[in-house]
Order: sequence, then C-alpha cells, then structure tokens
Amino acid sequence: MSQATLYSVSYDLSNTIASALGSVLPSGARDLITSSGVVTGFAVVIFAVIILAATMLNTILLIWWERKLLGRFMDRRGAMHVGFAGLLQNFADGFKLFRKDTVKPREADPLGFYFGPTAYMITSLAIFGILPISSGWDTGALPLTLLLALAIFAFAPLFIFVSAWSSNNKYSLMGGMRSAAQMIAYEVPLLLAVVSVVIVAGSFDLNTIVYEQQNYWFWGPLILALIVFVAAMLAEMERIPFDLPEAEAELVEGWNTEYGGMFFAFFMFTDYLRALVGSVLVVLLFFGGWTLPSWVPSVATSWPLAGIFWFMVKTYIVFGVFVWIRASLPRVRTDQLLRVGWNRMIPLGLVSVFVAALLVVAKCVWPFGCLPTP
Amino acid sequence: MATEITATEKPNQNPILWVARPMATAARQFAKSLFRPSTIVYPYERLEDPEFREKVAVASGKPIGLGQVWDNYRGVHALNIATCISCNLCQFSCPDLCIEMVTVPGGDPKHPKKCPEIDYGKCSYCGFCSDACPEGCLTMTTRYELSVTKRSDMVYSPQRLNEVFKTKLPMNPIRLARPANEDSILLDVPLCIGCNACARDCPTQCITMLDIPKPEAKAGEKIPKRIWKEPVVNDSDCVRCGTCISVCPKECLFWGTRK
Amino acid sequence: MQPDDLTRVLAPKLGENLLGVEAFEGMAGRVRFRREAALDLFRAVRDDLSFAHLSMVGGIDWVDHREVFYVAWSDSARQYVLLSTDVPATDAHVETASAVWPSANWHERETWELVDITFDHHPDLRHLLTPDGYAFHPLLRSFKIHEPEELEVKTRHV
Amino acid sequence: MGGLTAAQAPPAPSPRNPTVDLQLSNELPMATQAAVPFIEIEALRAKEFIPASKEALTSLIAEQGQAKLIRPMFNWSGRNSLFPLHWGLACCAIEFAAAFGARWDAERFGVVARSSPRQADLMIVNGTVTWKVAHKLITLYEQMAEPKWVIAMGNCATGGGPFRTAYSVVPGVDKLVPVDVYIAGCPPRPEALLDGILKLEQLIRERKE
Amino acid sequence: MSEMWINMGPQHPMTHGLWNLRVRIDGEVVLDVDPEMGYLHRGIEKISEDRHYNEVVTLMDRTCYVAGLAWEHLYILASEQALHITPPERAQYIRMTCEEFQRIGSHIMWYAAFVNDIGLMTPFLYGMRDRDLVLDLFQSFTGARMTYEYMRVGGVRNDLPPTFTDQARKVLDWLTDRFREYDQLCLGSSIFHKRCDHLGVLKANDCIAHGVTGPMLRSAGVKRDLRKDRPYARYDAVDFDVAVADGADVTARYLVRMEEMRQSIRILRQTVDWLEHHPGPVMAEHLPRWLGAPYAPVGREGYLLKRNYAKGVGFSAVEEPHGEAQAYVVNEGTEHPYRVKFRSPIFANLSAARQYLVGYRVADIPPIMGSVDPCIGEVDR
Repeated sequence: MSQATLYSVSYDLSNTIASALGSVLPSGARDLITSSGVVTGFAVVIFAVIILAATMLNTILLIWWERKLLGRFMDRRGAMHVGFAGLLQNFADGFKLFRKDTVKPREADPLGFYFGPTAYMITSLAIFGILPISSGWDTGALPLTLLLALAIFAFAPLFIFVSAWSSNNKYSLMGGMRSAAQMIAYEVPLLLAVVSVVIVAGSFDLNTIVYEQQNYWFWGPLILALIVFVAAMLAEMERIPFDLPEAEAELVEGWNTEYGGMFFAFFMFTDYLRALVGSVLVVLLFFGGWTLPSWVPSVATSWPLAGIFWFMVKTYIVFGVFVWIRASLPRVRTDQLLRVGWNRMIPLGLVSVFVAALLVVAKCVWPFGCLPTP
Repeated sequence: MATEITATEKPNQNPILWVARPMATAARQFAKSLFRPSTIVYPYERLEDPEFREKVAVASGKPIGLGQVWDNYRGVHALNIATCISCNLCQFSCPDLCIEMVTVPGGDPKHPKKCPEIDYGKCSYCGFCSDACPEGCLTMTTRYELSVTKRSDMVYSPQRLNEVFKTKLPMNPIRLARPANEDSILLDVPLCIGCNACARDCPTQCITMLDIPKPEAKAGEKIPKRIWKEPVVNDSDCVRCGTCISVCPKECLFWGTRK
Repeated sequence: MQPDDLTRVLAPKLGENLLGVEAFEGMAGRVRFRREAALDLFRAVRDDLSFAHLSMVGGIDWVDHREVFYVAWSDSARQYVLLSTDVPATDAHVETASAVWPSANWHERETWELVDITFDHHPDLRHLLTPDGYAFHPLLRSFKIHEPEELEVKTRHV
Repeated sequence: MGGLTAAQAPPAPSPRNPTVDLQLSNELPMATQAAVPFIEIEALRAKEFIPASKEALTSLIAEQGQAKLIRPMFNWSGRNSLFPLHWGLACCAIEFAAAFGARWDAERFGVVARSSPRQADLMIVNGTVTWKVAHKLITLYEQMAEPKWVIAMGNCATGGGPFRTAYSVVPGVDKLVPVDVYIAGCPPRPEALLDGILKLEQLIRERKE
Repeated sequence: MSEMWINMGPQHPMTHGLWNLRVRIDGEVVLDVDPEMGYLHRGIEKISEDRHYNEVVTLMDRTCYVAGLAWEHLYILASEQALHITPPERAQYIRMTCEEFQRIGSHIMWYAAFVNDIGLMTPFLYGMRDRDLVLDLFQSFTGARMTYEYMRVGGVRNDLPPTFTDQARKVLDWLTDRFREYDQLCLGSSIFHKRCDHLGVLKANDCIAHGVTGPMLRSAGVKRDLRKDRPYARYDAVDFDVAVADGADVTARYLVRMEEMRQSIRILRQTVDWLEHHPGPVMAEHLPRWLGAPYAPVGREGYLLKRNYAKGVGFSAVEEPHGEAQAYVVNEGTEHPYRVKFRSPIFANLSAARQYLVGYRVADIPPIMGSVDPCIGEVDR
C-alpha cells in the first residue's frame, strides 16, 4: 500500500462508512450510497472536517503552549488547575465565551459588527485547507499554494477595520486604523521575503519549496529573508513587540474593545490561528517543512505520521521563539513601527531577493551545499 | 544616550544587537524557573505552614517566604471568653468602630458579662484592640481567609471568636509593656456622693469603697446628703479602662498623675 | 535664614500689611500678613527671598475666621517658609498665588472646595476632588461626618 | 526598662490568664483544614502533573448523567475561566496585582484580567468606592455581559471600611451592585483573594437555573 | 481624523488607579490634556480630625498604599513636633529602615507598572515577586503586608525581631542582583530607548514652577533631596548620594529611580548594622498617658475634660518615594488633631500634566504617566 495521504485516509473512511451503511439498507439505496460520486463527496466532507478539527485543536493547544511557556518565562506556572497541567483551560474559556452574551452597543452597525469577526475567522481558517503538513497531507496539486495562502492571509486588516469601525468606539477605531496601517505596511516586506524563497525554490507550490530544501534548509543562506519574514509575521500576527492595535496600555483592548462573548472568542481564536499560520509558514519556507536533515538516522522518520510529528515539533518550537520574543521585548510605537517597516524592512527584503538570485546563479554555496537538480 | 546619571555603580547595560540582552535575561529566567517557579500553589501550599516554609520556600533557593515571621500576622481575632473581664478597652481602642460588646452567658444577672463581637467588614486589622487588651484574652491569629457570601457572616460573635481561640492558631506573641508613667484615676473629693457605681462596675474589682468620717455640722452649713464612702483605686490592679469615669454620675473621677 | 532676615526684606515691601514674622521649628519662619498685600508678598518671597517652589496651600477653619497658609521652599537657603493670613469667615477670599507660582493652581482649587476660601482671579476655579456641583465644604468645622448610629457604637453603655 | 518596649518572647502567663497558649502550633493552621475539602476533584489536582481531569470528568458524568451534562459543562467552564475586570480602585488593587504576580499567579485558576468590561465576567471591586465613581461603577457593571459576578474585595468595598463615616464614601458596594462574595481584610492577602475566587467557583458550581 | 476628546479613565489600564485623563487628540497626537481627580477622595483629612493621634496612623497606610510607612513617618514627625515629643534614637533608625525599605518596595511597584505600560509583560511579574520579599520583611515585624500601623507618636510599636538583620541582608543581596536584571530587561533593549528617550521632557524651570518634586525633579538635574537638604530622623548620620540625571525624560526618571533603589540599599546596610549593635528602647519615655499607650482607650470626648495639654503646630517634610510629602498638624490641646493637612507630591506632579504630555502621541501617554508613578490614594486623600 502506498503512503497514506490525507485524501486517501478520508476516502477510505468514507468508503468504509458507505459500505457499512449500505449493508443495512435496501439494494436501491445501497447502490446510491456506495456509488463513487457519493463516496467522493462524502470523502471531501470528511476531509474538511479533519482539517477543521485538527486546526482548531492545534490552535487551542497553541494557546496552552503559549500560556505555559510564558508562565515559565515569568517565573510562574500559568494555567494548571483545569485538566492535566491546564490543558482543558482553553476549552473552559471557549465554552464560557460561547455561552456568554454578546452585547452590541446601541450605535454600532450590526452588519459590520457581526460580519467582521466571523469573516476574520473564516478566512483565516480557510488558509489551512491549502497548507501541506506532510508529504501527501494536503489538498493536492495546487501550483500556487503559497500565493493563495498569503492572499487570504492579507484579507484580515479589512475585516478588522470593518469590525473596529462598526463597533462605534474611539479606541476600537484607533486600534483598527493602526491595524490596517501596520498590516499594509508589512505586507510588502513579507512578500519580498517570500519572493526570495520562491526565487530559490523556483515554485509557488509549498510542496516543491519543501522538496527543494532536501540538501539544506533555506534559513542558512536566506537568513536576511528569515529575519524580514519573522518581523513582518510578528506585525501581521499582532504580537509583541508589534501588538499596537491591541496595545493594552493606551487602547483598552484595541479593536476588540466592544466585543464580548462568542465574537471575542472568534477574535482570540483567530489571533492564534494566524500565529499558527505564521509558524507553519516559517517552518515550510525556511526550516524544511516535515523533512529532517539527511544525517538524522532514518529511525526518526521511518514510522507512520513521522512527517506530521516533526512538522508539529518544528512549528511549536518556532512559536516558542515568538513567545520568547513576547516575553522579553517592549512594544514599539506606531510611527516607529511604520518607519521600521518602510525604511528598514523593505530594503532588507530587496537585499534578500538579491541574495536569493545569487544563490540560484551559484547553485552550490559553501557550507550549505547544492540545490537539488530538477 | 543623552542621559547621564551620577551613580556609584554605572548601569553599564547598553543594548547588544538591539534586543539580545533582554532576550538572554528572559531565557536565563526561563531556565531557572523550569524546575520550580516561585509560584506558591496556594490552596495546597501555604506560606504560613512552617513545614512548607522550611522545605520548599527556603530549600528551593527561590525567593519564597524569605524573612517570614508569621506568628505576629494580624488576621482574625481569637478571644478567650473565660479570661475576658468585660473591660470594654477593645471597643474603645477600635478606630473603626467595628467592635460591639455583647452579653455572653456566664455573668451574674446584675452584672452581665460582655465580650467583643467583631464585624470583619469594618475591621481594619490594626491590632489596637489586642494591644489594648489588659488580659491578653483578645489576640490576633494568622488566619486570613474570610470570604463569605453573606455580609452578615462577617460578624463574629464572641462564641465564634472563642472557637478560633480553641483552634490554637499561632497567635501574635508581641505584648506591649505598660507604660511606666501611666495616669491614675483620681477623685475630685468634694463632688463624690459615694454612690458605689464605680466600685460596682469596675471589671477588675480594684475599687474599694472606704468609709470616711461624717463631718460635724457647723453652724449655718448644711451637711450634704450622701453616702459617707469614698472610692480608693488600687493602681497595681487597675487596667485603666475608664469604666468608673464613665459611670460616675457626678463626673468626679478623672485621669491624673498620683502625687 | 532666620525670621529676622525675613523681616528685613519683607517689612519695607509690605509696610503695615506685614503682621509679624515668628520663629517656627524646622522652618525659616512663619510670616503673618494681611490679605490685601498677598500678591506683593508672594512676589517678594519668590523674587527677593528666592522661595521659588511653592509646596503647599491649605486652609484652616477656626470657626470665627479662616486661615490660609502657604509653604514655600528655597533651593538656595534649603529651607521652608510658612506664610499665613487670616480671612473672615463671612467674606473668605484671598488673591490667588497661581499667577506667581503656577503650582498653586490645584492646591487652591482644593482649598476652595474643601475649606470654602475663594481665590480671586484664579484661572480655573473648578471642583477638583469632590464631584461637580457639590454644595458642601467638608473641612469646615460645621460639617459633621459621623452618622448618629455610628457614634452610638462608641458611646458607653455599661 | 522604662517606657514602652516590646517583649518578643511570649510573656509569662499571668495568674488571671493561664490558658493563653502563645506557642506556635505544630498542626496545620485551621484555615488549611477548612478550605481544602471543599471539592475533592480539586484536591486531586494538587500537583501540576497529576492527571486529574479524567477522574473529574468521569465522576462528573457519573454523578450528573448524560442528560444533565450541559449545565454542569457550562458551570464548569464558567467557574474555570473567570475573567476579572482589570481596574484598580485603591489599596486592594495592589494586592490584586500581587495575586497576579509571580508568587500567587491567579492565572493558575484561569483568572485573566481583561481591560474591557465586555469581555469580563467578574468585577472585583478592589478598594474604596466613592460617590463620585459610583455611577461609573454601575455603568461598568451594566456593560459587562451576562453571566457576571461581583466580588467585594476588602473592607472598603464590603462596608466602607475605615472610611465609611466619611462624606464621600459609599458604605459598601452592595448598595450599588449585587455582590456575590465578600472578602474581608484590609487589604486581604492575595491568598485571601484567591480563596474568595475559589469560593465564587464553588457558588457557580452549585448554581442551578 | 478630526480632533476628538477621549477619556482615559477611570477604568483604563493606563491610570494605575482611579482618575480620569481627558485627552484631546488629533489622530495620534495629543493636543491637550485635562486630568480629572477625586474619584478616590475619601476625606482622610476630615476623618483625621475625629481620630486620636495614634489612630490617624491607620489612615496613613491607606493614604499612599504603596508607601505606607513613609506616610506614617511623615505624619508621626509632624505630630511629634506638634505634641513636643522626641523619639528615642533607635526608633528613629527603625523608622529610617522602614522608610528606605518602603522606598525600594514602592519603586519596584513603579517599575512593575511602568514596564507594563510600554508593553513589557515579564518584568511586571519579576517586580511583584521581588516586592513581595520586601513585604515579607515588613510583615515579620509589623504583622501586615501593606497596612502596617507600626509607628506611634513617640516611637514605634514594637522592636524588630532578632532575626530581622539576617533576613534584611538576605533580601538586600537578592535585590542587588535583581536590579541588574531589571536594567538588562529595560536599558539593554534598544526598543526601550526608542520608546523612552526624549519623551515627556519637563525641564528644571518648569518643574520648580509647577511644584514638581521627587525623581521627576531630580531627573531634570536639580539636586534636591530632603534627606540631604533638611535631614529628618537620622539621615544626617548615614552616607549616601543623591541620584541626579539630566535628561528630564522618561529614561532619566527610570535611571534616577533605579539609582535611588541602589542608594537605599546602601543606606539600609548602614542602618541594619547600626540596629544590630545598638539595642535600646523604641518608645519615648514620659509620654502623656493617653499617648503613652500604643492604643487609645480613653481618647473619647468627654472623659478628659479636666486635662489641658500644651498646644502646638507641627510641620514635617519627608522625601517620600514619589517626592516631597509634607504634613501640617495643628494641635489645639485635645486628643484629636485640630487640622491635618497633607501635601502629596504626586498631586503637584500630576497638576503639571499638561506640560509634559502635550505634543506627544497617544502611545506615549502610558509610559510618561508611568514614569510619573501616580498613586491616586495620596493625591485624592
């Protein structure tokens, strides 16, 4: 049997369910249910559910991971009394927010007020439909995965601004404007960093990009691009030191000041969802995705789902670095942030594009090695 | 950096690589707290628990509970009803007016025994009452957990305070010595009518009524109608509660320095 | 700086409006003046005696009259000075010091609302500590705080 | 020694007062015994890495049964993630902050302060409430979304504290908003605040609607 | 965006207390500010008039809740002057020890709140952790963490426990190391300098004109410290330097406060040594009966009508952690002070808010206000 992929797993599952269902049904219905069209459609649904569940679980785990790590950075324990080592803490938070009232301010615009956070979450969730997490565990042959992911990723400021504006609060409005400004400002360096990776890999397909990293991971030669990418990602994820839109010290809770209950949960959840996207992209673009260096003994990778495992480990370590940054740096100011974005990050990104071009021309660079021959 | 500071130890903490220094500090703290953070896992570990202080707080090398002397913590009061003499000093010393003297069983009907009832919703835990208590029967313990769901549960009756006393919590060991030059109760002799009120109500029974000679009636002078007794205060037994002054109908007792 | 030094400088400026300079422990002295000469005194104290730093303005209600006192600090003499003036309770007003020392602004607002002493020509005489429109002046002696039942607890019933 | 000096050692028992035992008791303080048995499930989580959630859930399901799972579920989530409103009124705010500090770390219980009243479900009134701030407090309370709770922390919030005779102080925040848990203390220790929060969790646990 | 007013407070993460800063902004630029105080006005001066001299001490802890012992010291000094009482020397040293520890505790609290304002979350927890050590120390001899009720007219309530000196030295050693860590987290970060340099500048002239004192004044280069200029207690007997910086900005205030903590450690090492070797009484002898007791059992109206005490006026000024605090106590020969008036340093520092906030950005308000270190309890009283 060939290696299990996400699609094959869901297809098998769908097939099993269909035949089990069909065995107890009369023959006409059995034929309908076990027909290839129904099974395939059912497989697609299962496929989506798996992705959704895995994403949500991972995001919640990511919040737990941040809380525990942050606790240790701060010489305390973090959530620990709900569930094993506090693992159920975020489920409790989620349930509670789900049950809690959402108060809509009287003057708020209802359409934007409810549409903003919902669209913010849905668009961010959609990214996971196209991100590969191991070989075969993806939606299949989309040639422009990276571009599509970044395009969907860039929707967010719009929805943030819509929800901030609709909640009719001065703090929300200021937070929304800051958010829009900084996301737009950092979109350019983000794309420049990505472009340098794309130049080296020669493809927008994330699978190909990972494949191209089999000899060396890109973070070594493209360290400049990595720095630009991480900085821009921090700004896009709105994390310290670039968490100006929800700067607690001056804007009460930033653009989600007026949100409570489920919509606040959407915001909180989506923030971490985007953090997960960021970490995943860093791993995919610069740290070889689910692959391990060739000197690692094959026993580490030969068992099933090893690719997913190592991919998750890398993702969580990358996110741990984000937490480390959060624990040790203060917040910058809006004008400084924008100045850094336009004056430093864009030139650095251009330089990294140049470096990437040199890398392609040189093919082999000491001490990293050569690019794989196509 | 434009700012200069006159300092003995110049803070030579200029940035290295923009942000490397704080990140290194945070990482160092991370490594330190990986095994045992400074957090006290509160309902299970308690600072006032001496065993915890010795085994974890001091031994772990963490700054938990350094410099603790818990016996003198000012928490809930403990009242020993048996030794309370109903002198009201705690009530009068209370700056927050949270102590009320209520009758407890045990006194004689003429002379009911009164013990403090404390409203912890008003008490500011200043310790004046336990400092004032001449018998040491009202002390403060290390108990501090006082969350209730009904406001009226915060009022501790004398019996409830007595229960706290029976639990033998560590109690405040500091007892203040009485001042050397305490004032005494003096008598404004011409005003006294010998009514015995002060001796009757004295919580320590340190006032005795002594007979005084009835003066001879002189011509043109009326002998005042009174009982021919006069209070004499035993200063060594007196706790200076001032009950006698307050019950005196003629305001003839007052504070002063005995010659 | 001694009280005599203060008198030497202030007497020519204020004339009979200077009621006297007394010694005060821990201070350069206590200057009593008539309120008519307030502004002259402030200027003299700040410019001639170099008390450039006004620390405190306060009022005391002596029932029959009210007293306004100012505490100022001199960096050169390293001393405080206390200035005080009496104003009648029925007509309690005095010239503001905030033209001379800007720091008097809030102190005078506070004194105005708590002790009911009006400061003439004050730039911004609004309520500071009490809510807007608060009609009482709590630090007057006639303003009682205890409710009767609260005092009841304290009275002796043996 | 003349004047007032403090005797550090316990004084010799006076003839009138022979029973006062000022020695340090070797037993655990009474408060410990009083507070621990309130929920057995919590007791299982004494150490961070003891798996207690399984037993907790099993016993929950066993006790309540499938049909009654939802209400306990919501109560469980409600009591385990209390977000207090982040504001400081007076002295107790400092102890409130200390409870969130490294030593007591209220986040262990899922208590995370939120600055916006919309996202908070617990208002900890940590200090003296004056009449000037009273209507803002009520506004904040009304801005909080249901379900919401109020803890009156310290004596000023409970009954005005030392300032209740003053002209500007509300004698107890229960005159303004309904209070669920009162914590006495002036200010209460951070442990006492956590104890009050645990008390509130117990209240929510027993809540039936 | 056109101009608009926003209210920062009374419930706002920036305020560190209960006050309202009304800000007129244009985009992100601050055009005007108007602090609105009084949300915590508890009438302490009025309540004091109805209290016994020693009972006012309980209010002093709550007046400034981060520097309770300094305020107790302030009030006690003024009362002693008004009542003509001199405390014994050991009591004065104990008070100095208290005040310096309180300065460290207050400054650590400032540090924790201030770094939180610029978005640094971690040092807040470090600060609270280390401050708890100081509070533990206070608890070991006063019996409370924050509201001590320790000082009395004529001395202090009780002597220090025998273990105090060892524990105090341990705490001082620990804190010395931690202060280095604090500097690494703030000064070692270039983002901190980007945020705080040349921010909230208030030059020396403006400081003096608006009555600004304390670290804000010293950060503007004015070397004024009441402990040196007008020594109270026994500050003339200890050796220390006044921390002065010349930046007049937020960084300078940071540096001044950190240096003050180091100087406090220096003072504390001297006073702790002194206390170890000089036992003695901690309460003045021959106090009047109603004051001599550390409690006030008979101080009610009506019981002391036949006594007359000497009248007097007391004034004291103390270099509190936030600046120069002053007290003015009028003794009219009764058991209650006739009038108590306090001067809070932050009251004056906040009144100059317009001088150091206008022209900066909205994001700069929290760090600037954090560097002022507002403690609203003592402003509103």
